Amino acid sequence: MRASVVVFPGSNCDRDIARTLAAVTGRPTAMVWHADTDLPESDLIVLPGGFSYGDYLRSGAMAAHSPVVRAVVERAKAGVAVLGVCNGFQVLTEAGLLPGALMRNALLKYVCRDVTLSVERNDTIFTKGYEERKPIMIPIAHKDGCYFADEDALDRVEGEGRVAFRYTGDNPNGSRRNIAGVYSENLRVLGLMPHPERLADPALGGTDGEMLFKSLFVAFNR
Amino acid sequence: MKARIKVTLKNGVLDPQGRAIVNALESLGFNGVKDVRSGKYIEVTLAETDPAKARADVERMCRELLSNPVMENFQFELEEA
Amino acid sequence: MKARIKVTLKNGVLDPQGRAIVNALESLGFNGVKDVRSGKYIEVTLAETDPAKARADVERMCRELLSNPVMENFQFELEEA
Amino acid sequence: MIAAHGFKAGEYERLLELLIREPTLTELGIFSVMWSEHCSYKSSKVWLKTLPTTGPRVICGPGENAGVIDIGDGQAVIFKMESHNHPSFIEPYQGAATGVGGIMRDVFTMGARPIANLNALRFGSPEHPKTRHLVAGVVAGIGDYGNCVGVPTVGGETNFDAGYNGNILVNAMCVGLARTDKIFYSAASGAGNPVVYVGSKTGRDGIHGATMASAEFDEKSDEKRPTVQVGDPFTEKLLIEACLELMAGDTILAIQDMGAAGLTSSSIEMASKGGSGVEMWLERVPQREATMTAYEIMLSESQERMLMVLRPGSEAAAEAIFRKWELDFAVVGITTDTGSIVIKHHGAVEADIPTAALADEAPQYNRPTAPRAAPAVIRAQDVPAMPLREALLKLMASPHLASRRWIWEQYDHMVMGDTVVRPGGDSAVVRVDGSNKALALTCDVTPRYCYADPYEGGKQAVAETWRNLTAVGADPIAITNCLNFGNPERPEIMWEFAECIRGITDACRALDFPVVSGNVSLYNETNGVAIPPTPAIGGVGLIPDISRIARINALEPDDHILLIGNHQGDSALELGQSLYQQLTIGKFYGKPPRVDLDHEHNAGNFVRRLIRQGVTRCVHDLSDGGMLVALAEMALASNIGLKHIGFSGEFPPYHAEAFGEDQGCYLVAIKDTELDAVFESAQIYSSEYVLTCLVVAQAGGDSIVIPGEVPIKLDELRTLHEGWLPQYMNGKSI
Ligand SMILES: Nc1ncnc2c1ncn2[C@@H]1O[C@H](COP(=O)(O)OP(=O)(O)O)[C@@H](O)[C@H]1O
Ligand SMILES: [Mg+2]
Repeated sequence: MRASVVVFPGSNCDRDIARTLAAVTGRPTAMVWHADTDLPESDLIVLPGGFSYGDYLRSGAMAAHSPVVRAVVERAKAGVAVLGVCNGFQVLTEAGLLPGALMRNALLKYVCRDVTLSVERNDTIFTKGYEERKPIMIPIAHKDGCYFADEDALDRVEGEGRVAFRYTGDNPNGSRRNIAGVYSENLRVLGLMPHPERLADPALGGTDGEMLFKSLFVAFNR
Repeated sequence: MKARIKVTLKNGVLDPQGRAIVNALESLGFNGVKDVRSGKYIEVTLAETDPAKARADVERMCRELLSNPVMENFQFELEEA
Repeated sequence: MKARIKVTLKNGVLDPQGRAIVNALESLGFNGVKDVRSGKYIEVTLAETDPAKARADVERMCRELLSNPVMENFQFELEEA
Repeated sequence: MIAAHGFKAGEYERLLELLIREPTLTELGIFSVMWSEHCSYKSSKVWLKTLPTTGPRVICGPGENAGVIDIGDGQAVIFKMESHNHPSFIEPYQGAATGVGGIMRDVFTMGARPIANLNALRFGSPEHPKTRHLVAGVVAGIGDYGNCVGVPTVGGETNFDAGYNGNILVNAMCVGLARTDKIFYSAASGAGNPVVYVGSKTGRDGIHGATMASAEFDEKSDEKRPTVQVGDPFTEKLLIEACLELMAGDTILAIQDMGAAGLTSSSIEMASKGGSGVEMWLERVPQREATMTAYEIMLSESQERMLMVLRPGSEAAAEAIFRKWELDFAVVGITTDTGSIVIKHHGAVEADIPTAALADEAPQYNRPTAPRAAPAVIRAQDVPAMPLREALLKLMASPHLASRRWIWEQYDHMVMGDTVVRPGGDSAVVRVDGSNKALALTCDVTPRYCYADPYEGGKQAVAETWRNLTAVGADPIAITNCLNFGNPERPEIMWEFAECIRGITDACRALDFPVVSGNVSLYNETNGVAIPPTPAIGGVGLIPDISRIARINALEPDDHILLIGNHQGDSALELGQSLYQQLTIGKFYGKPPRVDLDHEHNAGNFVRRLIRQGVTRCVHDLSDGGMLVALAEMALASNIGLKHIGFSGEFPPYHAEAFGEDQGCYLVAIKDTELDAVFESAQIYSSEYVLTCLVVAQAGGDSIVIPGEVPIKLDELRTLHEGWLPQYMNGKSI
């Protein structure tokens, strides 16, 4: 699997996720600087967590208009897999690749802790390795993670099977319908607030996040 | 010219910040606060001197960057800087 | 009554958000953006119907809660709700 | 005008002698900040010199931007702690945020990538009308800054005490990792090298208060008034990446962050340390406002700026890096061999001062001290007994001991992907990226002990730090400090300071725990009321193998909990300065518990050995609240009850045994199968050293069972312990 991680000024989980990807794939991860518009050939493009361009105005809003994201949108339309984690999810919604928006947490505070998620379907390239319905534990770390879309849009996303993960314990941020992650129509673009790369190493207290990367690895090495 | 832009949450979008302000005002002893809605205020100073062109530009700025149509509305006034 | 409140940074106070917006607007192809200052916009709906009393209340709300006097200014308009 | 610049008696005369003429306004401003307590350490220096600062691992002790410690494999840890007390009281969010930004710059200036932040916070009493607002602002400010920069905030400590009602303390610590062959210093030797300014533009932020009164400015003009310093963590993040990218090459001769007194102190420190001079052209300094004066540019405290001296000819390559990161870059001066700092603005000489006059010739005081009477020992029988169950529930829900989760969950404590032990235990453990090694990090001090007996309190702060590092299995290797005190011109305060230093020194010597960096914050008082003496200690420990560590939350059913330490020493029956004393009598008084440094060392080494041998994975030390509180904390963290607790005293009340704050003690969880072996090795050990080792509890069930009392359900205890801070912050409790 050839994976590329986009680095915006202000990205700060780029190294973490590149490290996890490298551990799973056994090959180095390409790092793509935000000013570059020619992305390397990739099976997977990752928009990492952090505070792209300072996350001023709205989280992800500035990055969504960067040249590299325009290029990512093109690739996504051509069917390339795209994963947005946390700030990456915010960027993908702002760029219109995923529906909805991520608003300030209901309790107005940043929150960093483990949450339990349900894997809503385990037949996508991102989730094939997960057991159906078995809750997984993954950390969140964000201030703007309250998933919002109007009722019609929510019905549509749910109806099309595009909810990827839901919070199963306390809803940590007020997200509508407990949504923690959503897919694009073709199920090849995934955005989620939790950080799977943060629990992908037994030394850090868990490995539930690792399966997401392993699933992708298997999908692209058939 | 100068544009004074207000970005507000659409009706029906929950506004926890507004809610928190209501509570804080109450605990400060302000009774009779019926509702608070929170938003953003942005002043953009433009080199453009033609009002029509400035208006079109600001409209586009609001649409493309300064507001998110999923949850926000915007309105603005223009004036000579 | 309804108060429309603008809270803005005092002159000279660093406004990293405003600066970031300038950069983003430029990269979107808007030339001629000379300056952006970012602030807050808050709408408060009051039960009070007496304009003078409402004005005094809102003034105090701004001073005590809605603005930070160390670095922000505020201004507001009142209207019938 | 001179008074407005804060000179003490005789200082202005000294300035005139050194300069041999009247200073310009800019010069007056420069002298004023360089000779301020903050920059010159004029009241504290004589005492700081007595601290032990050397050791086999010390690469660089105090005097540089931060301390540097060798951790083997060609790697170094660089760390420091600093106060941002006054700004945080004025504007809690920005004050705390810029405190975090400032300490990180001290660390990456030296070539280290910051890998962890900690913060030591002291607020006024919860009842005080300002406290809630200050807590909310400070925590949000620390969180937003560190979270955005992407450095995990992994620990700290938080106290509430009426002694801080008028002066809160915000002490931030940063720990970075560097290669031992890539450490950068601030001494700018040699002439003819370009002086380069990078980072943010200069505005009127935080200019020395004196400007407010200076004649040149119209007080009514909002335009010109100095403003609160605003931090921009996004720029800091870019600055870190850009500096580290430049540091990978070898073009930097000297580098210094612009902290307090910005361009003034950075340029003068670089020149005076390097024995050179510097000439600067202020019109080249990137500016946010059009009309800034030389005075303002030199004294501005705008954030996220650095000054460096480059190898001549390397400017273009360096500039390219900073442009890539969208940061300002400007050659603003040159090093000279004049030994003076010459400031020109549009050609006019605004200042010309020998750097020695500003640095070496700065005033130094050996201020008088006056001791307070020594407090009396408080025996157990002097303190009324309260049922243990009731006391435990109340203590665990009190502002002193209630969970700080509400704080640390607002901090990203996992970013960078190496946080092995998260906040909530004795020390955080952060892996050295790409290795099996880790650092243990903590900060500690017990201000009420320091007030009661500054010598013992100073000792205790160091010992508790050492103990918290030991409790996770680390070798404690070095400390930093942040010494927060009142007005040193009062002999009583100066005595507190001197005694705390004496205590710190003795403890550091006994525990092989050198001081490698630090910071002093004086004049923390309002209307003649000083804060309790608060020498915060930040400690770093080294863990050779992350598979051999201990945690507070690893208790398993049926584990025996051993108390290892000196619980039956002379303090075992005392309750002076304990939280229990305050709970039952309503105040703290008397002599605090004493630290026996030999014993501390021996008990700690024994516990660490058990962890390294893999005999235990669950350890917690005794501190505030004593043994019963420590047991309850371990049970709650592990989510397992204590089916049995035993006391060694012959008859009740066991209140001193349960809640006495004996020093040098640990709770260690041991499996049944290992118990005999542990006792045996304790016996052998105690033939050489004093060591108590006794079983005090056994894990199991979902309740804490205290003999003769109704069992306490863990869930009930958790609700109380976790509940207080969030409820207080919601305005639902005091
Ligand atoms: N301001 C803070 N920031 C981050 N963590 C904190 C803060 N205050 C307390 N903590 C964490 O809460 C836990 C309990 O703190 P404390 O009671 O001081 O521990 P100890 O008694 O072991 O020194 C520790 O893990 C500490 O790191
Ligand atoms: Mg401890």
